[in-house]
Amino acid sequence: MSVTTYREAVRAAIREAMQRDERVFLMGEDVGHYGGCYAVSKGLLEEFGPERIRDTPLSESAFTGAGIAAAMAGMRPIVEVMTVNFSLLALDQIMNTAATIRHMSGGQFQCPVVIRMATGAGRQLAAQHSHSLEGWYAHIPGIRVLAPATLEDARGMLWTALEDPDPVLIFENALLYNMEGELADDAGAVDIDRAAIRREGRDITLITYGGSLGKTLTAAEELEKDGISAEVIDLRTLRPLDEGTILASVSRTRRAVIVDEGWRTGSLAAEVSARIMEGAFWELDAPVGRVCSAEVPIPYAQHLEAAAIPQVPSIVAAARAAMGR
Amino acid sequence: MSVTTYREAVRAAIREAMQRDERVFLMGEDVGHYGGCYAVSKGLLEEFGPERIRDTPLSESAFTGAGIAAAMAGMRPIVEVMTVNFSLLALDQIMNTAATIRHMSGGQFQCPVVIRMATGAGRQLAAQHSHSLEGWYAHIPGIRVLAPATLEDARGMLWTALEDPDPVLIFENALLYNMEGELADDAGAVDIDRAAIRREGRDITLITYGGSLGKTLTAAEELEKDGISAEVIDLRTLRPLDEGTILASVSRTRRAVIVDEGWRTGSLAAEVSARIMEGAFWELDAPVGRVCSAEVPIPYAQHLEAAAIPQVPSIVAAARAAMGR
Amino acid sequence: MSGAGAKVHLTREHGLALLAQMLRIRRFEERCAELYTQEKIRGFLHLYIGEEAVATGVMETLAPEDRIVATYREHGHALARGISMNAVMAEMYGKAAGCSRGRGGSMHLFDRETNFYGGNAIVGGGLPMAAGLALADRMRDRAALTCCFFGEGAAAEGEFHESMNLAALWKLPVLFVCENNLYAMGTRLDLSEAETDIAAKARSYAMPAEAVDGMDVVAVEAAARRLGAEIREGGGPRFLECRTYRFRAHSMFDPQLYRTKEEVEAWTERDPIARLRAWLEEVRYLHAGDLDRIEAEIADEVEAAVAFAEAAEWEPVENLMTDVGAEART
Amino acid sequence: MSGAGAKVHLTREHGLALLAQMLRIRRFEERCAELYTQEKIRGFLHLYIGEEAVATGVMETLAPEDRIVATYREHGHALARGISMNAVMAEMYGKAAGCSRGRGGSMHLFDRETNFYGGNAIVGGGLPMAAGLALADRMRDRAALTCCFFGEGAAAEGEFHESMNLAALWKLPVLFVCENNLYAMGTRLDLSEAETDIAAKARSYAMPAEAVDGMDVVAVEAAARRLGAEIREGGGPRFLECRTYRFRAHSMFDPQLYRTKEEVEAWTERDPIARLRAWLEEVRYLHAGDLDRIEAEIADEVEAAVAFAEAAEWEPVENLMTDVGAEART
Ligand SMILES: Cc1ncc(C[n+]2csc(CCOP(=O)(O)OP(=O)(O)O)c2C)c(N)n1
Ligand SMILES: Cc1ncc(C[n+]2csc(CCOP(=O)(O)OP(=O)(O)O)c2C)c(N)n1
Ligand SMILES: [Mg+2]
Ligand SMILES: [Mg+2]
Repeated sequence: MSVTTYREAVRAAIREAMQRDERVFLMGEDVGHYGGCYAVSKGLLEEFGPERIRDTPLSESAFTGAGIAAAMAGMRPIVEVMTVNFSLLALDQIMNTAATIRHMSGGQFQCPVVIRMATGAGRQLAAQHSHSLEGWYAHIPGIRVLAPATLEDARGMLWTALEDPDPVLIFENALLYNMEGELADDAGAVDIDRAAIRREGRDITLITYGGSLGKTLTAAEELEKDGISAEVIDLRTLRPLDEGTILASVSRTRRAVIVDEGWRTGSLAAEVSARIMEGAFWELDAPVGRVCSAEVPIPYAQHLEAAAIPQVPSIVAAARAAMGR
Repeated sequence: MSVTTYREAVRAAIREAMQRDERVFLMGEDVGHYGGCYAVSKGLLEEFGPERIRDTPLSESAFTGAGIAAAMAGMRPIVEVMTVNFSLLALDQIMNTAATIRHMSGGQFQCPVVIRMATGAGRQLAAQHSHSLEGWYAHIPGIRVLAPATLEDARGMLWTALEDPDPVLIFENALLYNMEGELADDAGAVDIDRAAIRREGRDITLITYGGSLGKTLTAAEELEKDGISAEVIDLRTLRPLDEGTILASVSRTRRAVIVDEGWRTGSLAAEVSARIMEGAFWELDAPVGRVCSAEVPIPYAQHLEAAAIPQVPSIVAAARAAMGR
Repeated sequence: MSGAGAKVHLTREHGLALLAQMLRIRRFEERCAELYTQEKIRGFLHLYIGEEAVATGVMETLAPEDRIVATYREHGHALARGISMNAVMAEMYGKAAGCSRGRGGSMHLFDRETNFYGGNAIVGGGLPMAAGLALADRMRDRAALTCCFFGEGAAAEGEFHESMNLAALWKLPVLFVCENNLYAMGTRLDLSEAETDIAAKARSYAMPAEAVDGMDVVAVEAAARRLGAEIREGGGPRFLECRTYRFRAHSMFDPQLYRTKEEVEAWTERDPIARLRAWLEEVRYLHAGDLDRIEAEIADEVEAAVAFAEAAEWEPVENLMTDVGAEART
Repeated sequence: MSGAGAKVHLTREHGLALLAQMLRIRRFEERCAELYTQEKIRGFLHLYIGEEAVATGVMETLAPEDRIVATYREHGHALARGISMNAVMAEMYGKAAGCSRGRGGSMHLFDRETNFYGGNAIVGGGLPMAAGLALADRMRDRAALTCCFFGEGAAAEGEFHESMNLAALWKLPVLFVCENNLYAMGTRLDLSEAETDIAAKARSYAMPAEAVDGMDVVAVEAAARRLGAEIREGGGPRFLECRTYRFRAHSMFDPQLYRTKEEVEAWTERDPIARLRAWLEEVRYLHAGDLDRIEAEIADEVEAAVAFAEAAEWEPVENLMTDVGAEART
C-alpha cells in the first residue's frame, strides 16, 4: 500500500496504458506542454513525446471527432475534454457519431475510444464552469458512462474502458483530484459493470456516485449516530445502470434516497427512482427521495454555491424524512 | 372554425407575430428561399422580406447564439434550428449563454428568444435524424420547453413564448405537420404553464406529450373497449413541469403510465415517475409504468424503427399491466 | 475533354470505364427515384445526378487501403468505390442484406471491406472523422490517405474550420473534396458565405488547394491524382474544390423555389456524362454499339439489384438491439 | 510612441489619461492577486497584466451606446469601460453589491449601464453574441457598434469561424479585437494553428483586418478608432489583432512550464505602461509629481474598493433562486 492521490492514480493509469499498448495515446487541450489543466498528465509529455501526448487546438468538436475516428481505425485514443462544460461543443460527435456508428453501420465499425473529462461544481467557478452532466450523458445509447469516485476506480477503470470495444466516457469530479488515500501497489484494472456497496446498512439505501460519494458516506456516519443504519451504493457505472445491485439493496432496506449533483429535473436520480418504482415498488416502505442540485445556474459566491449542491445536512435530512423521522 | 393543418397553424402563428411586433423576425437554415425544410415558412419571405425572414449559413452555433444575443438587445427573434438533431451543435450557446445569462449577470440581462425545432422519429430517417431530445432539454434550468401537440397549441404557444422574458424552446414533432383538423378562426395565444387533460378517465392516468399524444389517445380508446377508463394528460410544457395537474390526476386514478418518445434511461418519463413517487406514493395502487423508445440509435428499416418507438399496442399493454390485467 | 483533361492521355479503355461508371450511377439513381415514388425506398433520398464526375473521377485515383468519408448524398461514391449495387440497393430497401444491414438507409451506406466510412448525415460531421482516420494511419505508419467528400454548404460549419486546421497543423494525409454545387438545400453560396471562393478558404489554413471543373471527369481525375500524390509523398492534406451542379431537387420533398428553370437548364447542358460521351465520340473512342452495350449491362445490373433487394430478407425484429454495443467485450 | 503612435497628435491630458487607466488596471489586479492568496477572491482569476494597452486603447474609442463583449480575462475591460471599481471588486468577493450581484465572480462581470455583456468563460462563446448584438442594432437602426474581445486561442474554435462569416456576410457592425498573447493556456500559437497570422485568417472571410503592436496603447487606440469609424460608416465588421503578451500565469494554478523565463523577461521589457511612461517623459508631458499623484489616486481607489467589498453584504441565501427566470412575465 502507498499513499497517493486521485490525480496520481489517474496519471498512473494513463502511464500504464501507454506503456502496455502502443495504440494508446492521450489527446486534448493542454495535456502536454501545460501539464494538464488539473496536472493529471504532468510529466507524460517528457516520457512519451508529443505524438502520443498530443496538445490540441481549442477545437473540441474536431479533436473529439478525430479521436473517435482514430479509434475506428485501430488506435486506442484517450481524448481529454478539459471539462464537461466544454464537451457540449463536442456533443454532436459523441451522440451522432461515436454512439451511433456501430449500429448505423450494421456492426461493421466500432469505436473503442475513451473520452475523459473533469466534472462538477464546488470550486466557485460559476455558471459556465460548474456543470455536472455525467448523469445527463447517461441518456445516450451506444456509450458507457463511468464516474470513478475512489482511488481504486481512478486507477483501474481506464484500462478496462480502453479494452471495451465501444465508446466510454469517464467523468472525473474535479474536487476529487486532491483526494488522498492508500492504494495497493499492484492496483490495476477494475470491472466497469457493477455498482459497489461502499457501506453496508439495514435501514435505508443511499445511492450516489462521483463527487457526492464522500458526502454521502459522511451522512451515513451521522445517521448511524441517530441509530439509522444506511447502506451506501456507489453506482460507478452510470450507463448501463447496475439495476440488480440497486434493487437488491432497496428490497432489503425498503427505503432509498438518491444523491446526485446534477440538477434535479431529468437527473440520473430520477432514472434511479423510476427504476426502483418499476422494480421494487411492492418492497418500498416509503417514497424514494432525491437530493440533487437546485435548478439554478451555479452561482459564484461560496455560500450560494454551497446551497445549490447536495451537502451532508441535506442528505441526512432526506434520509431522516424517508425514515419517517 | 376552419380546417387547417399543424404546419399552417405554426405558419399563421409566425405571421401574426411578425405582423403584431416588428421586433419579431425568423432566422434559420432555409427558412426563406427554400420555404422552410418542412414548408412551415413558405411564402413568408415574399411577405416580410429577407431582413425578417433571414436565411442563415449552416452555422448552428453562430446563428443560434446570434438570436440569443439579438433578444438580449431588444429584438424578439424566432430562431429555427431545422431539427433537434442539429441543435447539438448549438447546445453550448443554449446552455451556457441563453439559460445562464439572467442569473449570471445578476438579473441585468434577459433573453426573450424563442428557438423552434422539429423533433422525433417515425419517418425512416435513421440514427442521426431521428432524435427525440425535448425531454432531455427539459433538464436545463433557465429555459422553458414546450411541446405543442395540437393545432391550438401549434397556433397559440408561439405568441405566449415570445412574450416570455426568458428563452423558450418549442419542439414541433415533424410527424404532426400534416395533421389536419378544425381550428377556431379566432384561435390565438394559449397559456404555456399548464398541462392539459385531453381525455378524462377514472382508472388510470396516461401522461404524454408531443408526437405521442395521438397514439396515447388511440390507446385510451382501445382500453375503453376493455372497460378501462383512461385519463390522458398532455404535458404541453416540459419545463417547468405542471406537477399539480399530474399529481391531482394520479391521486384520483391511483395508477399511471408515462408515454415518451425519448430513450428510456434518463427520459422525461423518468422524471415524471420520480415526481409521482415523491408526490403521490401513498395514493398509488400500482407502480407507475413507462413506455419509451428502445435504447438504440433509431434504425432505418420501417419495421425496426416502428419497434423502437412507442406504439399503441405497447401503450395498451403497459396500461393493462398497471391495471394488473 | 476540355482544359486539364486535354493534357491527359486517356486510353480508350479508361475513357469507356469512366463513362460506364458515371452512367451506372445515373441509372441506379434514376431507378431509385422511381422506387421512392413506389415507396420501396423511404426516408430521405438525395440524388447525385449531375455530379457523377466528381465521385467517379476522384475514386479512380484511390487505392484499396485508402479510406473514404462521404455525406448523405453518397450513392455515387459507394458505387464508384466498389460496394456492390446489390448491397447498396438492399440497403435502400432496408433489408438485412444491405451494406449497413438495413440500419442506415440511403444516408448511411457503410462498408468495411472497401473502407467506406459512410454515409454521414450531419453536415460537416464527416470532417473530424476524416482527420481522425488519417491521424490513425499516420500514427500507425500506414501508407494510405483518407478522402473526405462534402458539400460547399459544410464550409460554413464550425466543424469544417476546426478540422481543416487540425489536418493542416498535423499534416494529416487527407484529401478534402468539396462538391461545390452552389446550393445548400435552397441557400445559394453567396447567401451563406462572405467569401465565396471555397479553395481560397482552404488556403487560409495553409493548405494547398485547387478548384476544378467538376463537370469534367477527366479534369477531376487528373487533379485528384496530382493532389493525392502530394499527400502520399508526405506533403500533408490537400483540398480539391469541384465546381458542379445538382440537376435534381435537394431531396424528394423540395419544390426548388430557390432557382430558375433556366439556371438548371444551362447547367444541364454541361452534363458530365453527355460531355464525356461527346468527347469519346469526337476522338473515336466510342464505337458503334459501345453505348448500347454499356447501357444494357447497366440496366441488367440495376434490375438485378432491384430483384436482389426485393427478394432479400428483413432483419428479424428481435434483432432490434443488435449492434448497439459489442456482443462480448474483446 | 512608436510607429503608428508617432503620427497621432496626443495631448498631454490624453496621454496621462491613458497612463492612469493602464496603471489603474495594473494596480487593481496586483491587489486581486494578493486577495486571492488571502482567499478573499476564489474560483479562477485570470490576470490581464501586460495586456492593458489593448483594453485601454480600444475602449477610448467607444461611445456609450456601443456594446462590449469580453472573456474571462476581463477586469481591464470592465474598469476601462467605466464599471466602478467598487462594483467590480465586490463581484470578485462574491458580494451582493458586485456588478453581477455575486453570481458571476471574476469571469462574469456584467453591467447593463455601460452595455458590458460579460465576462464569458467559454472560449469563443462571446463571438456569436457579438454578432447577435450587432444584428439587433442594425435591425433597429441603432447607431452603435459591438466590440468583441477574445484571445488568439479562440480562433481555432468553430464558433469563431461561424461568427466571422456571419458578421461579414451580413455586414454587421462588429469590431473584433483579438488579443494575441501567443498562448492559450500553455499552448503556443504555432502548436495550435496551421496559419499563425491571425489577421490573415480574418481576411479569409472578406473582412478587412489589421494587426497592431498591442504593447503600444497609442497605436492600439489609433487603429481601433480608424476601424471603428469604418464600421460606423456602414462598412461592416472590422478585425484588429493586437500583438501582446501575458506577463503572469494563465490563472492562479499555472506553473508556466510551457515558456521560458527569458521569453517572459524579453516581453516584460516591452511593458506597455513603462513604454508610455518613457515616451511621456521624453516629450515632457509627464511632469514631476504627476506619476506620484496618479499612483496615489489609484491606491486610494483600490483600497476604497477593497474596503467597499469587505463591508458589502452577502446575498441572503434565500435568494439562491432569484434571477433564474423573470419574476413576473412581462
Ligand atoms: C448540421 C446540419 N445542419 C443541417 C442539416 C440539414 N441539411 C441536410 S443537407 C443540407 C444542405 C447541405 O448542403 P451542402 O453541404 O452544400 O451539400 P449538398 O446537399 O449540396 O450536396 C442541410 C442544410 C444537416 N443535415 N446537418
Ligand atoms: C470552449 C472552452 N475550451 C476550453 C476552455 C479552458 N480554457 C480557458 S482559457 C483557455 C485558453 C484561451 O486562450 P486564448 O483564447 O488565447 O485567451 P487568453 O487566455 O490567452 O487570454 C482555455 C483552454 C474554455 N474556457 N472554453
Ligand atoms: Mg451544396
Ligand atoms: Mg492567448
